[in-house]
Amino acid sequence: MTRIELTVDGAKVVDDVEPRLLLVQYLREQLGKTGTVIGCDTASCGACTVHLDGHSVKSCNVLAVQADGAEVTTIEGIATNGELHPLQEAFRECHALQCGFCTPGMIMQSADLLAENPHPTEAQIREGLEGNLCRCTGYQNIVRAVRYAADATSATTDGGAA
Amino acid sequence: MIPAPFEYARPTSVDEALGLLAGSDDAKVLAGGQSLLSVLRMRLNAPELVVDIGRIDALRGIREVAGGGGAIEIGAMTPYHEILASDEIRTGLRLLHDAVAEVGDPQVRHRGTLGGSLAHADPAGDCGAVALALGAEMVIAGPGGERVVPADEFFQDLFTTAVGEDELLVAVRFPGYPGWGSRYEKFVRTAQDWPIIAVGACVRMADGKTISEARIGLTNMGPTPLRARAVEEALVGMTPTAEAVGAACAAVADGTSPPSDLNGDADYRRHLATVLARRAVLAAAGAA
Amino acid sequence: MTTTEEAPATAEAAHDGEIGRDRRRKEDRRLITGRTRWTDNIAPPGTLHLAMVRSPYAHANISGIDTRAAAQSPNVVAVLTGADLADTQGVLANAWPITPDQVAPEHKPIAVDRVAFAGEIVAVVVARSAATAADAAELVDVDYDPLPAALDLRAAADATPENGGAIAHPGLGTNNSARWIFDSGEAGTGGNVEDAIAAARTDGIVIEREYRQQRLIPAFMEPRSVVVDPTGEQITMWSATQIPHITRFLLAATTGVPESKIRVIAPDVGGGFGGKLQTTPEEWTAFAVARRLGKPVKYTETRSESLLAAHHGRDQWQKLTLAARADGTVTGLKVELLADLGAYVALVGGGVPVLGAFMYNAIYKFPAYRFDCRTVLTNKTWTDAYRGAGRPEATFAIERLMDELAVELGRDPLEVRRQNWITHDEFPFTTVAGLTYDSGDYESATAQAVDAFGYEDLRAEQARRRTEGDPVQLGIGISTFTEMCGLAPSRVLGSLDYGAGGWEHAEIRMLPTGKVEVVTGSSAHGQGHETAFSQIVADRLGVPFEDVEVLHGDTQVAPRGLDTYGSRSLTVGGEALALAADKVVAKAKPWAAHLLEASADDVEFAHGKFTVAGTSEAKTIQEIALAAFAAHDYPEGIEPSIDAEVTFDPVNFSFPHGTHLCAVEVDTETGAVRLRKYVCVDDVGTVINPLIVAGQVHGGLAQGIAQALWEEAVYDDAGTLLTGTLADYLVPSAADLISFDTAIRSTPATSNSLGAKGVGEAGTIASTPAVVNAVVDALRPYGVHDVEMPCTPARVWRAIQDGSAS
Amino acid sequence: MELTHEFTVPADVATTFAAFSRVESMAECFPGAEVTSVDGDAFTGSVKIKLGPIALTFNGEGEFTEKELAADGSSGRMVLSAKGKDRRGNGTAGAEAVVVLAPGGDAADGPTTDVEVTTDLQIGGKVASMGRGLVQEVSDKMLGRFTDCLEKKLT
Repeated sequence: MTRIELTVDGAKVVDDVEPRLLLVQYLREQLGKTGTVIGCDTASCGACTVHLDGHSVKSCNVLAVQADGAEVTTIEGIATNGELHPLQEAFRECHALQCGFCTPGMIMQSADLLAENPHPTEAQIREGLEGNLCRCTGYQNIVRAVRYAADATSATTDGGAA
Repeated sequence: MIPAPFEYARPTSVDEALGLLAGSDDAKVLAGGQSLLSVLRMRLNAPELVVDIGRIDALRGIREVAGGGGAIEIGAMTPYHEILASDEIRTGLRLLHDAVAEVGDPQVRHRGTLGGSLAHADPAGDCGAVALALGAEMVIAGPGGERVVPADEFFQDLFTTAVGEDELLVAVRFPGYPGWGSRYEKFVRTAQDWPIIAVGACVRMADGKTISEARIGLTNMGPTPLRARAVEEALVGMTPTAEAVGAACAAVADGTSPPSDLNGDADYRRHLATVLARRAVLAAAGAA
Repeated sequence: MTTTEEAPATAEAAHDGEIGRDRRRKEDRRLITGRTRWTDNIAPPGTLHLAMVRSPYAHANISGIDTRAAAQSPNVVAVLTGADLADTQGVLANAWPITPDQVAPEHKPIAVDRVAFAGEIVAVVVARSAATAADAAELVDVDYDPLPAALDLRAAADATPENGGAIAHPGLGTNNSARWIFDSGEAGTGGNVEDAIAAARTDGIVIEREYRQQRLIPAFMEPRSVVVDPTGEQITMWSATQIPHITRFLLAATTGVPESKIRVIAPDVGGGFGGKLQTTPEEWTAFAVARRLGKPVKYTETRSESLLAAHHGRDQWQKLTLAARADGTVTGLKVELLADLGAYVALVGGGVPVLGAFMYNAIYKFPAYRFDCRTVLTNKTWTDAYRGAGRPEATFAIERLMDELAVELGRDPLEVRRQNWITHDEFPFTTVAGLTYDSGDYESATAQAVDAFGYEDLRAEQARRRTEGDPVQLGIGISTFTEMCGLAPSRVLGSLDYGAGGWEHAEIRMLPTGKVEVVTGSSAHGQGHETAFSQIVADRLGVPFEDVEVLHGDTQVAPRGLDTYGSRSLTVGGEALALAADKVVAKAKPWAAHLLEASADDVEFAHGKFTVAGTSEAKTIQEIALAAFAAHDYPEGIEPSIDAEVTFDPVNFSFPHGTHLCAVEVDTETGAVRLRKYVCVDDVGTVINPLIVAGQVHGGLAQGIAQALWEEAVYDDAGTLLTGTLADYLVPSAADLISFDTAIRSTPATSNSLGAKGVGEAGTIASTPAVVNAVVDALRPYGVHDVEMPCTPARVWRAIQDGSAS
Repeated sequence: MELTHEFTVPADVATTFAAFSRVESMAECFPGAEVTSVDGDAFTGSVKIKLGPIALTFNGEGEFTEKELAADGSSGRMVLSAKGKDRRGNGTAGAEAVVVLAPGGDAADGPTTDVEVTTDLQIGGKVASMGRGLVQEVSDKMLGRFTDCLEKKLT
């Protein structure tokens, strides 16, 4: 067992974990953060995407011990003060999900994408989501949702609301 | 699926890491983990000890080599996304930048590292051919201190490099290529898939008209990354027309032994190499 | 910024009607915030975890299983083999024996003496955590004596013990499971196809082709998971399934536990596409282990296990003969089909080709047709429904053939289709396969698609590229389609020996607060039932959309149902709900008349209100619900409730159709295929929620295009699945696809009062042939007339080399 | 999969045959192989395959099912069958190696023998299900090292 201390969705947590435990398993099984899901075993599908120190990672491809000291944000931690994250809002508005299993990872990766490039083109959105698989939507409305969120965010920023 | 149990150590210095490696006969070095963890999860390996070198600060960073004539040293544990964000690399080592941009997907590029990828030595990895083409030097630390191995001697076989079991790749040095043009041509079936093959080309033009020097690396055309030296030589002095470059590149697959798999057989790969090499060289020459 | 709650609609807004409205989905609130209930999130206290030991061999006798080391490892509770569970593990049923003499091996959830495919379960480890179960599973030592494996479909079909071919189940003596024939001459629905072919050979055109429908893997995003809790009076199973009701029935039927003692819950289910239309060895094993140990157990498969052992789809060889007159009028089609069942006859696996049998004539009115199919057992993963099930294969065949006919005639492929299709004034039209298409308008849909596509401009660009010898060639692919949706008429299913009916059940409970609880037997896994069904009920009852709560996916909450597959939810389940709503209104009417002191004949219902003609007197349906709850004052002779239940069984299938146009760019130097443009116009009848319909089309297109270009389950010559991870089984990402131009038209179906036709499979069915037609079209100048699916760059390049050489 | 390796050793067929037809000599040439017991032409043992990220240990058994040397030393043939399984249950391996010896051209310092080793290898289970057909590459690599070693035995 190895002692780890990290911040998950804003809360400090301390645990003893087996070194082999994957970050996603730690989130789900020990912290009950079941919003983050496991879709594959080869880091292909991106369903488990979370933010680790501000960058998107596939949490099935990171050991919990590697996240020691880090700040982790999951789909359960991106809404603020009861208000949805603009991407959560956009995914619903644009019908960017059907079964919803890929959605947490898709939203977390989209958030990373917009953080690096607030005004992406369609091609940039598609490339930015190349590591996330969805079997339901054909991606069309996901791409639309990311643009919608980008537009909504820039409208807010341009309006000086922030 | 969870990996089989292992002991875990997280050294904070290269010496500490080397000590751990020396003390175990079944240790595996964990760099960014983007290839290793899948293998451990599938239980195709179950080492006794995993040495996580992710917290050795000395292994991270991009710096100019003092007195190196524009040479750049990249710490082995520098993640891809930091390489991509570096202006120095984008302007000075464009080929590396472009190849790194093609690795995996954004999440993988946040965790994956240059050194981890080179030490893993997957023939389909994007960085090997580029390191070879750019004449990189690998800095390897071991019980006897550091040694420097040129890329030509680094890749020894499938998944096998000059890094011994008790050694660590600590940095990669790239000579500067001011004024060269480059292009990394990667051919995939789906965006995040491994390349069927890829060709990295780097070209220097004399007076903007003829090729004065060329360096070409091949990805997944054999058990190791390869350099297409005969084509490089044939290109020298050539005016880069499609016909001339195409004729020179027709021999690019000579002497290679590409794999056959579900994505295509060896003959198809040999053919693809000629097409991609032509395109890469023409683009590199145009951009020079 | 708004919250997740939909702003309550005003009464007026509700009156605008809910049908055809772009409602945001109710389901999304939980799915976008991670407050979901996937089966793998569920763990009753004390849950034990299962790991499956699976065969690495495609075919082998089991000569011994040593479980001692595994049983002794820490935190392991039990290690059980098929023999250990012999009397309690039950069997997996085939619910659709397509012929009375169908040959089918018995399918035990855990193999006992012999394994018949790589991935078959041979033992189960029960431990206190999933990790320790996985550790111990590695210690189970199984001795196998490998047997010859039947792997190649065509070879397996011809194998006999006498000719030394490998037999998938040696005890059966043959790999041929069933032969099923439809002949229009014999059925009286058309002429004799051999006559048509003979006539065409002397004075017309005969096109003969063989097409392979490669093996696909549904690859739903949520790996399958099952939790069984045997504590308490009932045994509760949570499972990532499309079919909780059918599962409960079959568990009871095969294990002897009374149905009333079994509760099956499908919580949030992460996609299915037919892949979760199965009763699985894993479910049966978990059920047996939980009963044996008296403890809750859980099994969640890894992705590699899912790709290996969850049922696969397609895998057919089609031998086709099309006869036409010299003027291009099609006179007959003969289909000889081999369908690979894999190692066992899955739940409805044997029937998949039969579902296609009625669709080979598609939208065309040719007069003679014969379909002759053999289903074949092999030592590979069993196959069953995958999005479209039978109908994509049929559509692919006829739409590829129509292109080939056009080439033979030297005419535009659109023209040849126009010449042969059923025109809108010919509906209802009884086809050569014996189905009666109730409605449709192929001309208008096609005209709209052609217009949106810019067909002429793209043809001009294609001609230019050809003339210039551009290394990147343009190809244009066309596919029309129709399908039979809404499985469905129970009598028809019975005539096909299907093991269940096709009805669906619905219940509406009018709560005293004025809210409405809706219960449906159709259990969703991503389709948006909660939203679409709320719209239907809100529309019929005139209540706010937000006030409708849809309950489903739990046999205790929704005891009657036949689940979700075959684009049946809306046309059957939705219609049941609409009729239940009508019944609520009918039951409420005497209450309204009574409370309004009017004659029932003078009471009218609209927009949620009962009014008396010519007065301002009114009672809302919510007021009547409260009155019925109180039951203080109501007419004699009726029950104090306006709740209603309906079991609906349609009289016919529904027949959505559409025209799809695809342009691809093919790099002739590398073989790379790039999607350039995709336009489709689908007629799905009445649209309840356009947003959901568009989403279904997009997703269907992606899956159909993926069959054309990327996906294939590949086995090596020993029966090992080589595409065993998502790094090798290539599911496309956003970066591989383009934005599609989709449009919807509506000629209402006549088989249900909603006019709905179904949309779940449309995109998948039409897109595969559209893309392959486009690829082949691009390469015609190189002498290419076919490229096997998936059209990988290597195959495309090889086709160019071979074509140019010939 | 069938993998073929050819080489020439500087010894006559009979000498080569004698050198190759012992279990021990075969085993010590196979990378990572360890023979735990020998009973005539049959043996049990393990093979540890370690290549880059992958490390698997196969336990198994094998035997020479054929050993024929022409009386005049003009040809030799032996068939070695082996099967094993990964100790973690992740893979199975079955191999039949046919070694054919034929006189080669005489070199300056004496006779040579041309050796052809054709191995029919079946790898099953999880190992074979992942990774771009890398199993074939890895197998070819291991057998290459094996035949290189055999070649050197007589050099």
